[in-house]
Amino acid sequence: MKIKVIVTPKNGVLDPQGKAIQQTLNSMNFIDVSEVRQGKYFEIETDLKDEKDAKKNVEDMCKKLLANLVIEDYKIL
Amino acid sequence: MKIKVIVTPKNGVLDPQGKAIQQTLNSMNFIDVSEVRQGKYFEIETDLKDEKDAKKNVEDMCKKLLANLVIEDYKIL
Amino acid sequence: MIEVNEKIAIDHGLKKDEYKKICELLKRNPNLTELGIFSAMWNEHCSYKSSKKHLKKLNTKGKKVIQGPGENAGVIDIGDDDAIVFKIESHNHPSFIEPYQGAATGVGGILRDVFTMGARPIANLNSIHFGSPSNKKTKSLLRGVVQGIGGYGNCIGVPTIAGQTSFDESYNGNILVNAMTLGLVKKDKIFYSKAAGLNKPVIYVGSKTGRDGIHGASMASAKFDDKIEEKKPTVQVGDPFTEKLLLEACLELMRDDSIIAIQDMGAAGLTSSSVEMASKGKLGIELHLDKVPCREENMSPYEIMLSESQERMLIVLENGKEKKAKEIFDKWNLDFSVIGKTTNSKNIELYFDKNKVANIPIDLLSEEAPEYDRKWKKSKLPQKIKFTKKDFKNLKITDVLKKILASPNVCSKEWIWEQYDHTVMGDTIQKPGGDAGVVRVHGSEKAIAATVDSSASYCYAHPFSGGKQIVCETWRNLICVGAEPIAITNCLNFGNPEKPENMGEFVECVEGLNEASKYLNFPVVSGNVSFYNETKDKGIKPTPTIGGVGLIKNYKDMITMDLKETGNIIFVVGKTEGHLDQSIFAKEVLNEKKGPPPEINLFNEKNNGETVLKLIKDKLIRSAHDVSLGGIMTGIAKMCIKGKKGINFYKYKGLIDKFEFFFSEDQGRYIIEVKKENVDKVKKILDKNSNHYDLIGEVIEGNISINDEPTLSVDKLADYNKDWLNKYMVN
Amino acid sequence: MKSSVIIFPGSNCDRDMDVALKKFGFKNKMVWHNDNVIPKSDLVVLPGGFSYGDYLRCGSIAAKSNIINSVIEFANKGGLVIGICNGFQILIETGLVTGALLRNKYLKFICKNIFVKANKTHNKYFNKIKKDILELHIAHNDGNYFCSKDDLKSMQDNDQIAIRYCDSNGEISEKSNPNGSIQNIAGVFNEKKNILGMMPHPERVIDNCLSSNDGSYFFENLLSNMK
Ligand SMILES: Nc1ncnc2c1ncn2[C@@H]1O[C@H](COP(=O)(O)OP(=O)(O)O)[C@@H](O)[C@H]1O
Ligand SMILES: [Mg+2]
Repeated sequence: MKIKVIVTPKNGVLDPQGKAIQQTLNSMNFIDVSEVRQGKYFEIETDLKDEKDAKKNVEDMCKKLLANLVIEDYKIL
Repeated sequence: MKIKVIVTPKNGVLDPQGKAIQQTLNSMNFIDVSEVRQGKYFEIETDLKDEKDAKKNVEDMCKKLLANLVIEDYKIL
Repeated sequence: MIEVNEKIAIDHGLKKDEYKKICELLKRNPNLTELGIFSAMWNEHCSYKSSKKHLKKLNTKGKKVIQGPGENAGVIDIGDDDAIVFKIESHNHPSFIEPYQGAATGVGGILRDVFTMGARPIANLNSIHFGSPSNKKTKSLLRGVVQGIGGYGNCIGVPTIAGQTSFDESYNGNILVNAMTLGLVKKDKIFYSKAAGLNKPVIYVGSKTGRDGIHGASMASAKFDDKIEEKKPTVQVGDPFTEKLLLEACLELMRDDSIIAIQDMGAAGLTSSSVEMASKGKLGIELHLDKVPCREENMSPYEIMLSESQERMLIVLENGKEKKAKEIFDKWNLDFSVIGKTTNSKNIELYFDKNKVANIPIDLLSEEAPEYDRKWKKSKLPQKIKFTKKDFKNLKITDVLKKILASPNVCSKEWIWEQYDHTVMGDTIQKPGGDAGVVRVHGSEKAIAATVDSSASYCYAHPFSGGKQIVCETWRNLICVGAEPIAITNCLNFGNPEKPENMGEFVECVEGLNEASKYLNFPVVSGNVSFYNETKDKGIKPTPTIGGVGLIKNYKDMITMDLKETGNIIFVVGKTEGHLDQSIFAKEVLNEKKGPPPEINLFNEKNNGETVLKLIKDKLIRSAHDVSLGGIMTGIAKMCIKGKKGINFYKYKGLIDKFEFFFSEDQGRYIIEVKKENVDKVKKILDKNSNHYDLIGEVIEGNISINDEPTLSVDKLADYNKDWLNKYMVN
Repeated sequence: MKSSVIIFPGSNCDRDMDVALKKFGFKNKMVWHNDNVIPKSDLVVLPGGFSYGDYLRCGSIAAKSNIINSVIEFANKGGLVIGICNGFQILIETGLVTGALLRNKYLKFICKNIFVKANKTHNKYFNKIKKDILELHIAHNDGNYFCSKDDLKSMQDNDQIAIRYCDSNGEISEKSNPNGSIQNIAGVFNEKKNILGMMPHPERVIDNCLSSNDGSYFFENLLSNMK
């Protein structure tokens, strides 16, 4: 089973990559772009068969490794 | 309006990060994880009012900047 | 499996005749896997079929040469049982398609070539060439390439100590990315790729095999056309982290004598590595492809043999050493698999699921590979341009200098090399920005200097002179830091060898570089040829890149180019004749692109270089810089900028016009800074050795002052010099 | 004085640190990340490099390695722990020091000499160094220090800001900030100030023939405090 996760910088945490992308997009004439935030996306293939189990397990991975909760939030899709 | 995009390594393209994360998860006793692929996630805030326009615009951004189509695919959520 | 026919062979990049020859040699039609193997091995990139004839003539011998061309890299002796392993390699085509990964895997590949031989890499260099700055693609290609080179080298922890960057519209559709690595090894611990002994286990180590880069080697030798998009998915992705593990694991295994032969899997992956090891050992080899660790499902023998996945090595091991070797690779978390053995069949025999899937006599792949004597056209020396006073009438030296310092090919490349870790390993004593990078030989008094140079416009104007010139410039750059030049490596980037003009450029450049190499006793120990650098039938300017290596016996004797102290006297050693044709002044300021390149007088070149080196060793020189692009004025300005000092030029007394004096690019010249009290001593030595010299000025604070022109502040010049690239990359 | 340098897969300044520590008189041992115990030491160093290729987040995977538990234990007992560059990132990921290290402001790897002003109060790392402004060297992609306002305030109140980027005259300003770090922060202490995390590499500037010699003051001072 494949579980998908998104990790994003917390509100208020500086996001230099997002900011640079926004500026570049603006300079490329995408002038309507007012903000970009960049995060990470993971696809985790697990051998577990039960979706609830699998998601719980992935939540655990997020807390322990995939996200740094000081600066990031995660969301399991 | 906020448009969300996911950019992932193309199938078959080596994903060294995903590989390292998978190995680490395994060594942390998440033994049921058989593969991890890592991608990028973007939230793009645009001033456009029409969703269709906005998505079309973001698609253009993906092609021109956000994704490297040689090795990555993108998906607008 | 698909039945092989002529059309399929042609799709694999083989010529009709070549396919016919394969069938005749095999006495049957090859199957698809076999065809793939032939196409990879007979490809220009692996077989050197167009260049071999000419490369044979190269001067490759010398007292300090331990290993010349023919191995993974060249090796030179630097005394005390130490040796330096080095080589340069191109990754041009992949970098144009995907600049970050192309450049990164280029660095990864050359690093492997060096540590395969048992050497720990101690320095990286790069020579990168882009299209015109106004070309749409240039900026993003430059950014991607620089980040790729940095991304790989920084991560693996090898300092990038020098390089070269140029812009020319002939690279618009074909950028050049040449990467060079130097490694340090003990003389008796060098490893080679020649297999020996029967029934020795053949081991696969490193990353798993995927479908990356299948046909990369043929791509590297195919000209770009509109179909380029289709070829894109073959780009490989580099994993510098795994390479770092592979480096440490290999060096650990090399501490004892388990390894008989070792070869990295570079272009044409498992095919060329296995064939080369067997061929050198005059042995056969048997591989079981189902034992190859694969990353993707259902990979066919064809794909496994042709994959160019990175960070992999093939090793022939002593019997009985498998267990210990495996422990090392396990420790570093790398794949390890015994995939075959050496045999006495003299064939490469491949098995997959117990079926024999290929069987080719090794000779057919190596010795019998085609070798061509391509038609080539001799070039003519262009007519010299007659510049007159009128041409310079409205020019001011100060304006010209500003323009040249801020021109793309002369401006400071700090924006680039600040993104390269140039200090990791703690031994960098001269960072990028000088004439050559210098690293100490760890734990000793010795230091190694290295530089890369090329000069496409000189080579384009007259390949033979250009070829000579570039070897001499490399030589000078080493001397300027106080190093004794030892040997060179070369990366020959050219257009289509099937075109007589391009082939002629190649032949004559090689002749030129060979002549200089012989005269200066500066042998070629390794190298690489990159042909087919052309897009839509337009080739690049001929661009042989020379990487030079020199030795400084005591690192404390190294010097730099920044001016040191007020009151010192500036000499130019070597004669200024006023040759402006092909100079940056002629091109950028007078918009004159014709004419011959400056001549090389090898006698003067050697004599001037040797005397300057002696003066440095005698501690009579405070700073030195060779006169190159932009002539004396540009050279001095760079020395001023780096030293935050100025110069007061003496009233100019020569016969030639001052623009010719200041901006001509006559060869074999050095600018040196000498303490007043040593001026007579230096003059005496120069006189005794019959070196021509001029005293041209004196070091002062903060300004460049020329008699009849307004003075220029060095701080301002520094900004002009630095700003162009910064601004170009930001906007 | 005994020191230990931990080697993670992908560390690449481990040897440089070993050389520096020995040069200034430490008896240094190299410790493999998979080991469970640190040999008896007065100082533990997490060196620079790209542990696990900087994949996921810099330092995040190394922070899960076997040896880290003993590093934490050692630190909690008051042992001196230094994390340089990637080592600093690892300290952050283990939570031994506060904050985060984000991608450099201009998204470029930066390798150059910089100047820092050190906090000399109540710590063994910089206290007796005579020079006010040190010329050190940075080489990193992700050194843009960030923390919450509250954390910043409490660190300031407790003198936990170890070094800040400045210019050659000691001026701390936006212009002398190479990577966008909040308050020009280049290094921080934990509360007890036995742990130091910093981006600059003192081990690369320990000889006049290198780009600076100011790293020598750092090691000499540290050693003098340990005797
Ligand atoms: N791509 C690069 N990588 C590293 N260093 C570079 C690069 N390009 C230029 N440099 C450095 O910039 C300086 C100027 O280069 P160049 O103009 O070619 O010097 P020179 O004329 O003395 O040969 C050299 O010190 C060189 O090492
Ligand atoms: Mg030079």
